[in-house]
Amino acid sequence: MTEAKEKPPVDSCSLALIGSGGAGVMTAGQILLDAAAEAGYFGLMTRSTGPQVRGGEAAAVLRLGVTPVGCQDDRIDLLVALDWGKAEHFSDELVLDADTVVIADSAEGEPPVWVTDSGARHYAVRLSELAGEHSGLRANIIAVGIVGSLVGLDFECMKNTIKRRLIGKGNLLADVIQTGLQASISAAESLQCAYKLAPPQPQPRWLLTGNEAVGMGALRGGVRFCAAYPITPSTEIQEWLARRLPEVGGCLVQAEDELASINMCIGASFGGGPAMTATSGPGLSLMVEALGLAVATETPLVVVDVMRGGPSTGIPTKSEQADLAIAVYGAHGDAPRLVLAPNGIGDCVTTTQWAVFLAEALQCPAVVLSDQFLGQSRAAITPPKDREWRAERRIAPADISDFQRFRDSSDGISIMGIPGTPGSEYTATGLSHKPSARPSAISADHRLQLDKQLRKLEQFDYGDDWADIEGDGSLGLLTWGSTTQAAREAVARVRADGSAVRLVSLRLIAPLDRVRLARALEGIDRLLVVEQSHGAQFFRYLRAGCELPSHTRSLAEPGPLLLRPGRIAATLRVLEMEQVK
Amino acid sequence: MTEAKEKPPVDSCSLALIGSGGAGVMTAGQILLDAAAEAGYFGLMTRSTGPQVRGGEAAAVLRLGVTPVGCQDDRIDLLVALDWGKAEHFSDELVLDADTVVIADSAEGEPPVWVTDSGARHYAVRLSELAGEHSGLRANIIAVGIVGSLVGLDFECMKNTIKRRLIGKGNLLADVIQTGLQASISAAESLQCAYKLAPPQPQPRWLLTGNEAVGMGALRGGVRFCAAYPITPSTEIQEWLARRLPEVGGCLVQAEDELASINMCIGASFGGGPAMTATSGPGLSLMVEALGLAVATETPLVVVDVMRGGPSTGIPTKSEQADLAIAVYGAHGDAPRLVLAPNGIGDCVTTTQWAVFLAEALQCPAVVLSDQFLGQSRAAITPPKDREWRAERRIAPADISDFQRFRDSSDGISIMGIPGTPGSEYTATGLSHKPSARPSAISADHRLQLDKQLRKLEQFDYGDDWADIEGDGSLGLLTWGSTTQAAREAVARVRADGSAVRLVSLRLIAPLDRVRLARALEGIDRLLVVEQSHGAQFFRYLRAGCELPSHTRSLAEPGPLLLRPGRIAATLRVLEMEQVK
Amino acid sequence: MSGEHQVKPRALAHKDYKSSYKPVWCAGCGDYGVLNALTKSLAALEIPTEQVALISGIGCSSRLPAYTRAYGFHGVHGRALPVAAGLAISRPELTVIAVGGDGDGFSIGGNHFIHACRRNANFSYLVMDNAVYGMTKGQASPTTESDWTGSKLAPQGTHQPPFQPLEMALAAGAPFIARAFSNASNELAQIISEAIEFPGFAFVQILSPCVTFRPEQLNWKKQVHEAFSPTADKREAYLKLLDDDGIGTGILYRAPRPCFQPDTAAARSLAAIAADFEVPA
Amino acid sequence: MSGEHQVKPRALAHKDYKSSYKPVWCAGCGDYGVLNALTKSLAALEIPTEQVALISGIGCSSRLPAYTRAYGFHGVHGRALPVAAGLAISRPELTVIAVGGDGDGFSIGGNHFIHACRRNANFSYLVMDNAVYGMTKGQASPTTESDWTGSKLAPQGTHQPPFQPLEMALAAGAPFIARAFSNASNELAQIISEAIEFPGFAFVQILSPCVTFRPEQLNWKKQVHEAFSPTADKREAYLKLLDDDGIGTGILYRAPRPCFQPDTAAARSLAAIAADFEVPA
Ligand SMILES: Cc1ncc(C[n+]2csc(CCOP(=O)(O)OP(=O)(O)O)c2C)c(N)n1
Ligand SMILES: Cc1ncc(C[n+]2csc(CCOP(=O)(O)OP(=O)(O)O)c2C)c(N)n1
Ligand code: SF4
Ligand code: SF4
Ligand SMILES: [Mg+2]
Ligand SMILES: [Mg+2]
Repeated sequence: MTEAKEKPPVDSCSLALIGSGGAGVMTAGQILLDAAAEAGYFGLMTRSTGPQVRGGEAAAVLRLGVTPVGCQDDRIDLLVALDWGKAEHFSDELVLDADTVVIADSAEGEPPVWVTDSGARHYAVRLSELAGEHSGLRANIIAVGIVGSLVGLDFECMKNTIKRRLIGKGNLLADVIQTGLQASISAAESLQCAYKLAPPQPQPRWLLTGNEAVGMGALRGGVRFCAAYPITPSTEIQEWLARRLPEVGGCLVQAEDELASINMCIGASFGGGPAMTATSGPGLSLMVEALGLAVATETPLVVVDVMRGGPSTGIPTKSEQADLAIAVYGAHGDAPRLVLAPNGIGDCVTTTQWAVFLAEALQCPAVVLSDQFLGQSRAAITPPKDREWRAERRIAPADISDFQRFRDSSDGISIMGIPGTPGSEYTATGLSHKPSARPSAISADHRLQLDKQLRKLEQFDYGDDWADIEGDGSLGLLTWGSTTQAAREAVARVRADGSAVRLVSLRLIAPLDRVRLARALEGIDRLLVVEQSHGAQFFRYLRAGCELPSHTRSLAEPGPLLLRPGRIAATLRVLEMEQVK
Repeated sequence: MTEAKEKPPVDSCSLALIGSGGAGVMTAGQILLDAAAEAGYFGLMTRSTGPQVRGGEAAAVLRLGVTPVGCQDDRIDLLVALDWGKAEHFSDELVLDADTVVIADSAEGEPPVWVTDSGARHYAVRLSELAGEHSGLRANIIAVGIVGSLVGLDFECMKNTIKRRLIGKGNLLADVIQTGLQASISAAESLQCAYKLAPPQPQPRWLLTGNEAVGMGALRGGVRFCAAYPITPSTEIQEWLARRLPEVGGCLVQAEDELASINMCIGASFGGGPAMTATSGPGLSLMVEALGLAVATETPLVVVDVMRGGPSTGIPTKSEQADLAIAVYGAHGDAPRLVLAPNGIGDCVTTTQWAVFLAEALQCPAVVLSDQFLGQSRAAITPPKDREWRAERRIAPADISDFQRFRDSSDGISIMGIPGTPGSEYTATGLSHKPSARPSAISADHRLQLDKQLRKLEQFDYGDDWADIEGDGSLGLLTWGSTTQAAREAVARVRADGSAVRLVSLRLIAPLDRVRLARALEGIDRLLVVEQSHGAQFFRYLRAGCELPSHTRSLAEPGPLLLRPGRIAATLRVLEMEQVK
Repeated sequence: MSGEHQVKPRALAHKDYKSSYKPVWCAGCGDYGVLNALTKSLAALEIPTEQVALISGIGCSSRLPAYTRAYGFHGVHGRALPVAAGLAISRPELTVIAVGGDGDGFSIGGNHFIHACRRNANFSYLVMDNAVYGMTKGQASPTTESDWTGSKLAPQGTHQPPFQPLEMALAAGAPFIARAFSNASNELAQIISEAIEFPGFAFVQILSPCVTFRPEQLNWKKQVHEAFSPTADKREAYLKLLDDDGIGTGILYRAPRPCFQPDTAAARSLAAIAADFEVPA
Repeated sequence: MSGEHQVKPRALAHKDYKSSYKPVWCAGCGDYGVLNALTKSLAALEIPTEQVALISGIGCSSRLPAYTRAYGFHGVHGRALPVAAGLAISRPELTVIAVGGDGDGFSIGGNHFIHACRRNANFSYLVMDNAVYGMTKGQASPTTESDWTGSKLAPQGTHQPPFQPLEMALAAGAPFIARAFSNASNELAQIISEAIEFPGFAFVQILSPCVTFRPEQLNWKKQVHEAFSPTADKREAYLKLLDDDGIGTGILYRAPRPCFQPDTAAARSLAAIAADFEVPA
């Protein structure tokens, strides 16, 4: 015990709470995250459950830190099992080793083989017994107390968050919380555990999921209409917006299917109002015909795709980055569009806001590629700033003369007529058309519009937000979306070994900003392209559209296990050793 | 007159007949093509009409030749105007010059400016007057006689085909045809026209459109079920199959939409029978979710996409090659599939037959990319051979033991259980699954199936049909689909100038046979990639998946005007002059 | 989202609602009659062109919007209704009218049709029914008689009974259901006007002959007859439909119910909403 | 295309039709009752497992096929009916049964539903209706009551009247229409058997409580009541439905009509067909 207490405090620690459905591991995890945030830490919690709608095994995986936490670590420092139920389901997700501390309810008997084989140190603790001594308390709250005290969370913060989460939901009394927590802390005292966090640097924090963050970004950008059809793991965006849109004078319509939801958004946007829908892969597949319509009619529109494991129904509750190809190429014909990707939970706010702005400014659809990891993980983060981006469309004033809806201009952007405005009446059409919008099958007309639809996207100046670029050196890592978080940590580890590494994370996927990308890759002679897909979709997309350093390697893995920093760092180190031709 | 008659005969000539709706230019064109075929020539006829369903201006564009004719020429040798109606609509499609002979009804007055400006030689001929002298004949038949005699078609062949097409449809008498034709031929005698064809080499010929050819290929491959929803320009495939499938014990179902049609095909194929649907871009966009389902459930399926101008509704009656990206990449998640493309009308038979064979052998969907040009043009061709490809699936015998539907094997292909067979019952699912088909969210299971779905496609030996490779040299042209025809002619012209050129036309688009392609490109130091799309989709697809010679150029043009041999040849000649770095 | 632009009524004549584009329609197509009646109705209701939005899918009939001088959206096949719903719900002050064909509306668009009936957003829906796919050259549509062998895609007939648009609309919950004939211009204009003025989803099936692929429909001129007078009683409406010969005209059913209204809430600022995410310090 | 495999009837017990997979369903979910009744019915009808194909889309209910030992196809959301139609039309000797939920069948799959009723291919369709999207955690479905505020996606209710599955099926032309309750195992098995044996499209709405998101549906146990006895008279069926409380059970309508049969023709060889393309020499 004393031995452990003397170890230096850590900057971050990884916790997992597991148990059968109903054991309350998710609640415990949330309380720990809330308490850590209140104490001034950063943190991240991901949820892992079986295919059951209710019940089934569950794991709450947390990482708390003094500095921002963007991904889970390679391994678990501290595992708490409320029961061993079907814990083996998590054996490939939760990596344990000799440094792992395992705490299990003493009523539960021996840990399963994958736990003991790891060499982790195991403590049997009277979790349920202790809970029984405090009327109304359950073992999950005892676990909160023990874990909280082991990692050094402030007592008051724990008490407050438990109260906020639980009081009123049962007949739990504030006193019981106090005494139960105290008992847990005493129980923790006998445990050797070297994962006490360094003191926090209290700052304002937001606690939210990526799905909520997308909703917030949409509102900031100016979205006032959403039509959607439920689908895991995007439904929480829809649900958040259903509640919030009316508060800002907008509304959400639950559609009969995704064909309807995207076309409703097109209708609303044709009417002048920024519109968005949120879906996941199967829904996006159903939307590509309408995406092409939005391209051809130059109708602003945001489609958020919270990616899950594919193909087809795939793994609805797990993350993957394998919808990049359909986001970029989905729709028959030449149909260029914007594709953007947030690379962190806070960035879901920023990137969605930007997507709304860009879609409106460029009069075209923007696909935002979030994923299950970003969308359904909950994090304590530094509040993302409200950016200057507000939906602003080039629209016709009343009684404009010689209005031509699709007239070409130097930047390829035309003036849009909004129903209700006299003088700019026109009929938008998915047919090839003249600048006036009149249908035409003439080659020159067709070409003019295709040129304009592409040019307006390619000529626009996207500024510095097109990518996050960090560090310098001849070794490079190029990635996108949520994988950025693990990549950043991998890069930090390789840097800690003394190597210079540059990280480039693309926020603007399409159009590919070739010029800026070339500049960002200048001086890099070995490049690793990292992504979470089986088909190396990002790598191929880059190859198709730009020149990569000749010594470029692809690290592409499908889900459902997320790429972890250690794996990426190891690959980077191998690449560093490779001879450049 | 004598001057012209003394000119040497030509190997091919280009004709255009134009007139307002109802003037009968299409009938006249068909008769000329039929007669030429009967006389032993090769030929091609394309149709061009306005957006009207009936009526509106029309042009029949023909090319007749002693050797196979795959595309229209750069210019028109002989233009016949039954009237000048809205002929200027065809001014960008029909290129006239000083060598063009223009014949117009003398009742019609002066030709429009684009005709006179071209410097073409113009004859006013009493077409309608002559027709009036032969009861029941219309000016279009007089035009047939004049054109036929100018290009040297056999009198009997013309008479026979007119009879076959017209007798019984009105009250036209065989005698009238005889005398009318004779009068036309006399009228032709006074015209100077140097486009008499060299003698034909009579051989068996087929006369058909690419859409009919696709139908024939499907039957040969073994397709016995089709569900479809009408869409231009694919409907004729559906209509042909509706009539023919019952004759071979199969059937066609008209579905309520494309979501239904592809899923009906999946149902029929799950039941063991080779199934196909045919559509065009908008329909394909609606089908991508189900394509992914076919990938995940390993259900054989052929989807023929007869490409038209895009994006969105685009130009339904004109050709473009811009659905390549969605054919290859459409569907969320990693969903590899077969993509094939016929590169000529006869090849529509062959490639479709191959697609059925491959889909069945590899248990996956195959997308066949035809286009409006191939689909709706009618040609006289050498009959395409029946190939050895017959649908053959690896299926479970009755009472098989230890059946696992998705068990991996060295070639990645599993044994399929067919409903009705005892012992191989299983539930196919779009969820990630174990070899047994049981749903699973476990990483190893997911990965195994993704690996297998890709590997079975990449390891298969596609043999020599993956591409057509013609000629040798360090100058190369790489193309696909219908553009191959114009490319082949361009290559022939450049060769005639004394340059060695290699032509590679990919029939198997996906998976990309990197090894064979590298071999086919060996020794090429300048490569031109030619395609009919605005976004250079083929070029980008190639860049993404393989190494191209460092000096590679893209010639990519959108529709509706097709790339012509002259344009391609000119680009090739420029490329030949370029300095290779 | 609601209109910043003022409604400036200006007296327009019927022809002022037509654009200069020459329709691609065949001579004699019933859709000309619908265009006429619709513009008559708009003139009679004195709705300025800029306040009208005509939304369509794909088909001969779906070309109609561009032949007017109103705002129009000619979207993709089968999706006119969701586009119209999105517009009508977000811009309630506009006059939104969806138009299209029987294939567009009842075949590929069938799901949106039944859900639009149920949802009851405030717009009208005019279906030019010719019991055929005109634009794709003559295939059977849902309303085609089962024994029609004129289609190469179903050369032995459709093998299924025709779709009953009015009965489906009634079962699906549409509050305004009517049938009219394209040639009977004044009656049609009158019914269109009532549909436009009806608060909610108003569905009008318009018999509109396809002279090219269903020339026998020219007989409709002699056959159509008034059959319905509006009732708000569903039972009565069903009973009438059970005796329906498919070419009786009139307003079958009119039973106003509250239009679809999305959720409402007290206004909050974005800053207040963002504050929900803040961690108590 | 027709079956090369012989039907070998083997007497199987009810439980022999169940697979070894543990359902992902919540304890108490109504769908267990449907699985039970369906396997009972298959056993009673003595249909061998290999002759049965269960086709579904996506949802809790759509998981059912894998819990049986028959052939199954668990496709994508809303598309069970076309998959089933393709299979039933091409393999008429099989017993094809589509199963799924109210969201799958009436929301995203609504178009296929109405067209399946009309097409009348020979298969059955069992909809486990819980008036909610179970799998996606509790949103309103088409059959949800308009004032249900339990969904976060429509916190003030759906603002629209519920979809009436039986009425829609009747209007769309379904020849067999029934309603049953998942807990009434024997009655349900009996109705399923009648649906399977019915020659044509047989639609059964099965009230199947979602204990997790609609716990109040547990009351159905006390409330359901026999309401229908089969009629072949559409008028009578409509009149019954106009008085329907939504939880009356029984076979509402049974009016056999010829099943969908695709076109037929005299057999020709491929060579003869190819010869059509030949140019007379
Ligand atoms: C997704 C898609 N599928 C098919 C088509 C082809 N298509 C165009 S119009 C049409 C049917 C038109 O019929 P209807 O709606 O009755 O209109 P009409 O031409 O008879 O007025 C079809 C199938 C298409 N444009 N898009
Ligand atoms: C294209 C598509 N959209 C949405 C979803 C998400 N989704 C899965 S099941 C479901 C609804 C299920 O409801 P229901 O059919 O009533 O089945 P239940 O779970 O209630 O049995 C939805 C919307 C999906 N899988 N695919
Ligand atoms: S084809 Fe029929 S529906 Fe289309 S324009 Fe001609 S007459 Fe009208
Ligand atoms: S969520 Fe509802 S429908 Fe789904 S399994 Fe649970 S009880 Fe059944
Ligand atoms: Mg029609
Ligand atoms: Mg349900």
